[in-house]
Amino acid sequence: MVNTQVTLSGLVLSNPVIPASGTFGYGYEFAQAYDINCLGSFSFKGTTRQPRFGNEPPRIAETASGMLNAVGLQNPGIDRVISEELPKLRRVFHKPVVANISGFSVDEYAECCARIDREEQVGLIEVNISCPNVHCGGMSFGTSPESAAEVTRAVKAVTTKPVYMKLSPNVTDIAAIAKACEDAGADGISLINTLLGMRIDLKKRRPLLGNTTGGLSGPAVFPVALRMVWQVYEAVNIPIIGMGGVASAEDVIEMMLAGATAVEVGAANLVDPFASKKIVDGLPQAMERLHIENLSDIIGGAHHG
Amino acid sequence: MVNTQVTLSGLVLSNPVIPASGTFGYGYEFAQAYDINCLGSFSFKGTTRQPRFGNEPPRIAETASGMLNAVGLQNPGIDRVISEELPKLRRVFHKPVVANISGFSVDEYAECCARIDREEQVGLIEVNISCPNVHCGGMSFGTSPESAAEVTRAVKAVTTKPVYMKLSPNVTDIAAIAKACEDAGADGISLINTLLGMRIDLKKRRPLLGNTTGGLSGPAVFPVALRMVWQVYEAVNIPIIGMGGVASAEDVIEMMLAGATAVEVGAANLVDPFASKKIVDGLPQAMERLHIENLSDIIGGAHHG
Amino acid sequence: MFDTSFEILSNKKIAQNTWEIVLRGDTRGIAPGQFVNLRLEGFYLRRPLSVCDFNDGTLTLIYKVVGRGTEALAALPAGTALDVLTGLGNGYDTSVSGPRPLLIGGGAGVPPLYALAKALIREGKTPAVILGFNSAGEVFYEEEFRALGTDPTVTTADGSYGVKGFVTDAMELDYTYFYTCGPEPMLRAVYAKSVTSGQFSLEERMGCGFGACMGCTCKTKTGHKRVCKDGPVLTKEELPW
Amino acid sequence: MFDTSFEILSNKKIAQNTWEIVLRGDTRGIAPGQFVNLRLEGFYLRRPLSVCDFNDGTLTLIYKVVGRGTEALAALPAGTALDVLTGLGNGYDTSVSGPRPLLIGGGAGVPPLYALAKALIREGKTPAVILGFNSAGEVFYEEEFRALGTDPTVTTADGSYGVKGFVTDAMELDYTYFYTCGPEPMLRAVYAKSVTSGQFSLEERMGCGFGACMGCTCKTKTGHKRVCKDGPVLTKEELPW
Repeated sequence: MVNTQVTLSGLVLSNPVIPASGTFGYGYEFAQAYDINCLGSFSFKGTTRQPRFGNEPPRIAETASGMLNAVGLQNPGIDRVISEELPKLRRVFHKPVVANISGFSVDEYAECCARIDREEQVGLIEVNISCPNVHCGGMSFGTSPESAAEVTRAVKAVTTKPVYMKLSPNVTDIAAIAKACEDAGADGISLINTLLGMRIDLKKRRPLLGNTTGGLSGPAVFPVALRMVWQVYEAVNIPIIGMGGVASAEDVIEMMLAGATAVEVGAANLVDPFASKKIVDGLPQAMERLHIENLSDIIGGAHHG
Repeated sequence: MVNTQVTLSGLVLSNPVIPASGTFGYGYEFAQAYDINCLGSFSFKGTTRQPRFGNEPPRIAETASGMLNAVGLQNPGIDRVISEELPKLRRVFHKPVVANISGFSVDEYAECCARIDREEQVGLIEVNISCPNVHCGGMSFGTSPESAAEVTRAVKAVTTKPVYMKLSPNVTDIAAIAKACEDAGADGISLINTLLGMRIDLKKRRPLLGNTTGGLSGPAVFPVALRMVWQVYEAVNIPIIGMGGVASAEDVIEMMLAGATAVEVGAANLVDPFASKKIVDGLPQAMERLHIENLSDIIGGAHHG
Repeated sequence: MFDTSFEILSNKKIAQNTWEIVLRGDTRGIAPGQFVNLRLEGFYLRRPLSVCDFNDGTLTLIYKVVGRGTEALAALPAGTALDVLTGLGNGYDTSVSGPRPLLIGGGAGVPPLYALAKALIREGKTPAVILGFNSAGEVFYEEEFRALGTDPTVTTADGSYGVKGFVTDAMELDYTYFYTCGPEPMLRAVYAKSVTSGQFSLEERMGCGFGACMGCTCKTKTGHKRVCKDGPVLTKEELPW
Repeated sequence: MFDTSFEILSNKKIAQNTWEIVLRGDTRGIAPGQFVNLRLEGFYLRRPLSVCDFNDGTLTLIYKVVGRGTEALAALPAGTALDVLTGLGNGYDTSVSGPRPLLIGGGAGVPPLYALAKALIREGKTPAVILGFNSAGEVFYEEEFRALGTDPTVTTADGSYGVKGFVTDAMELDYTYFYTCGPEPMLRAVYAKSVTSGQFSLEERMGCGFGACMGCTCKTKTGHKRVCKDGPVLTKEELPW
């Protein structure tokens, strides 16, 4: 019997598989397809203080082994998430959930995190300082160590639950930003958000996405994500949630060998609604094939070989 | 009859297709497969002052819709390139060639560029300040506007031919670096070099590449490359050679609509030795389908629609 | 939502750039106006196609060849297995149609009206049908609609077949309700000219096709709607046109 | 180098994790010790496989199923078309073999020695053959070598078949030259024990397979060599072991 359990800052997960924010809504669509309690946890749709429509269409474009999205943080706002979404979620998901919070100012991050911190269902707060699809805010907080640290400090001052800062890969030195978050009190690091990309409509000779650029995800970005998890693992001593193109149990293991304690699954959920379940189901077999008894033993294993 | 001609800083190319440095050697292997004079030009293997073996194996890994390489600038050194490779090349390629030069110090860049500048076969110098696979130098020059400008100034001071700075995509603000190169006198910008990535060997639980990390190329990176060409086009007024995952005539057109005057084809040459020729051959048909008469008319066309 | 494997029974060109594919598999939970989402080898995103016809064991879809994905689909021979998500989206509500509903389809928007026409006829209603195309070479399914017992009016923009003009030029009919599917300019023209309530089937680039990614959200009078999950069929009253 | 389309005639398991694939197509310019480079749908890089056997219209390759790529290859049915680059690499030089060359293959290194044995026999030479495997279940092509008129010695590391031990344990033979292919530790052991000159077929992860990318360079006594283009066969004198 293999053991898939991992622990994120005291939060025990039965397995490291966490559907990524923005690819799993608030869970209901997937709960209709399968019992989502098989998951380690899941990270709900990025939530802001105000309700947001997001960007103009088209918001989706296809790429080789991946996709671009420019949804732009569409969400019902923190009030309705707390009053409507969380109670609905409670009926289909009985484990602590990862609350993904976005903002456009340090104050907004702090206010939303403080409010979501009080919700019993929330096990961990993932602070998105890396959304590439919103203007003024979002990614800009994640592109300098100073602003990343500022958001971290503000959120940590008003919360009690583990705070994981979700970083952008669109930077020169991801390790420096992760280190700044750690020094500012972050409990963990979550990475990578999407790589900024674009496509052009050849017939219209205009950008394909309504927002011009969008975030690249899918297997195309997996090697970049893996490299950044590797670099951050070398730079910090707090746990890492690794993500970016993960599509199989083997990918989860590769991410963990690079340094991830848990692993988010993103775009894969969109092309196969059963993807996260299949990955959870496939883990024991993959572990046996690779002679892994305790999954938590391999975290960062490729650094010391 | 469509017209595929483009001009790079006065250098007229019969078409915009240029095999990228490091994927075309010094041309002979391909000249055995087809007449490489059908190409607009080609960019030869990155050349340094000293001969280099490069990195320990393995140097290659596969990824979804792409590959990692960590060759590490293996090359025979500038002396032998001038005394042996260029004379051999002259027999199979009768157009001006793009000389790709790398270095580990500002002096080395200047010295090698000055020497290659004097070679009649060279039509354009592509200064690689973005190789991700060498330590001390290489990419580090391409990750700050100041050092990129410093190399540019040093090279421009000792050369007469057009100088294109080849930039790294592993940065927070590619436009700022391109602008710094332009301000320092660069005649053009070449981008993107590879994205830094890695893979782990699950059985050995160690990085798959001898160099730990490597450069990601192939269709996986195309949307990132396209976005950066777009951003640089908005920031500078000098021509751009766009590259990154280009695999078809349509991809060439998409790159040009984003702002590229010419387009390099990289990894595609490695999986299909005839790829660049097929792209050249496919351009007229793709242009007709998209109602393009003069290819040079569409450069940056998606910016003003 | 079901994830099912279908087998291609036939896959043939039926008009200019237009192909009909017939699949064998589990068709439970498929309704008129819904769509299915096909996975194609070598392409990351699935391809959503509206349901044209279905019975106990077969499913018929019609698609335009417009890019590499649909080119690849058109090249698949009979016998190929396809991974298909079925039961996606809200289909047409036939209960509100009244006795003489009008069905208005344009180009690639024609197929879902075929399954709808069958359902309405089964309910004892008498649908009138208008099918709009650009030109004669693109016309398809006129005979199939006729075989159902309807008398379709075909329009072509260039007048090379049927009534010259747009579908709205043929809308001078007495109807109790309408259902329409086609390109957005056509839908807006139908909206403007319609005298009854009706239902519109919308199209948008989709990520997942089952409501998770918010990739296809549109604004309506009753809030933000996901075309894939809350739609693709929306009522005239919801549209902010 | 030729870019050719081959058709799969057969593709079957012949030992533990070991498959033999027979292809029909243009085999011009293929020589013993060379390799071909296969394109597989869904995988970016080609898969290099050494030439096991060939005649005017067919090409036989043997491969170990070790990952997703070779799993996908093993799943391809007869009739599938494959894009193959042929004529890659420098093969074995048979002119220097003398009358009694020794052929030493280990595991996935056995196949190229088969085409070599045929060529040597055609030249009137009498090759001796040692084939090394881990265990009985992995043994393949013993009968095929026997059918050529050779008398292969088979070794298994666990002694479950033939001589217990490594290929070097069976090298106590009188030979004029040697040719070897197999995992590097085996090649180094052969190098150390050999008493004549010989040729080694090397393996390295390749990018292109035709000398362009410098992905598979190795150091030799005569400079840097590309395994794919200057090799895969190198002489004992070149190796810096």
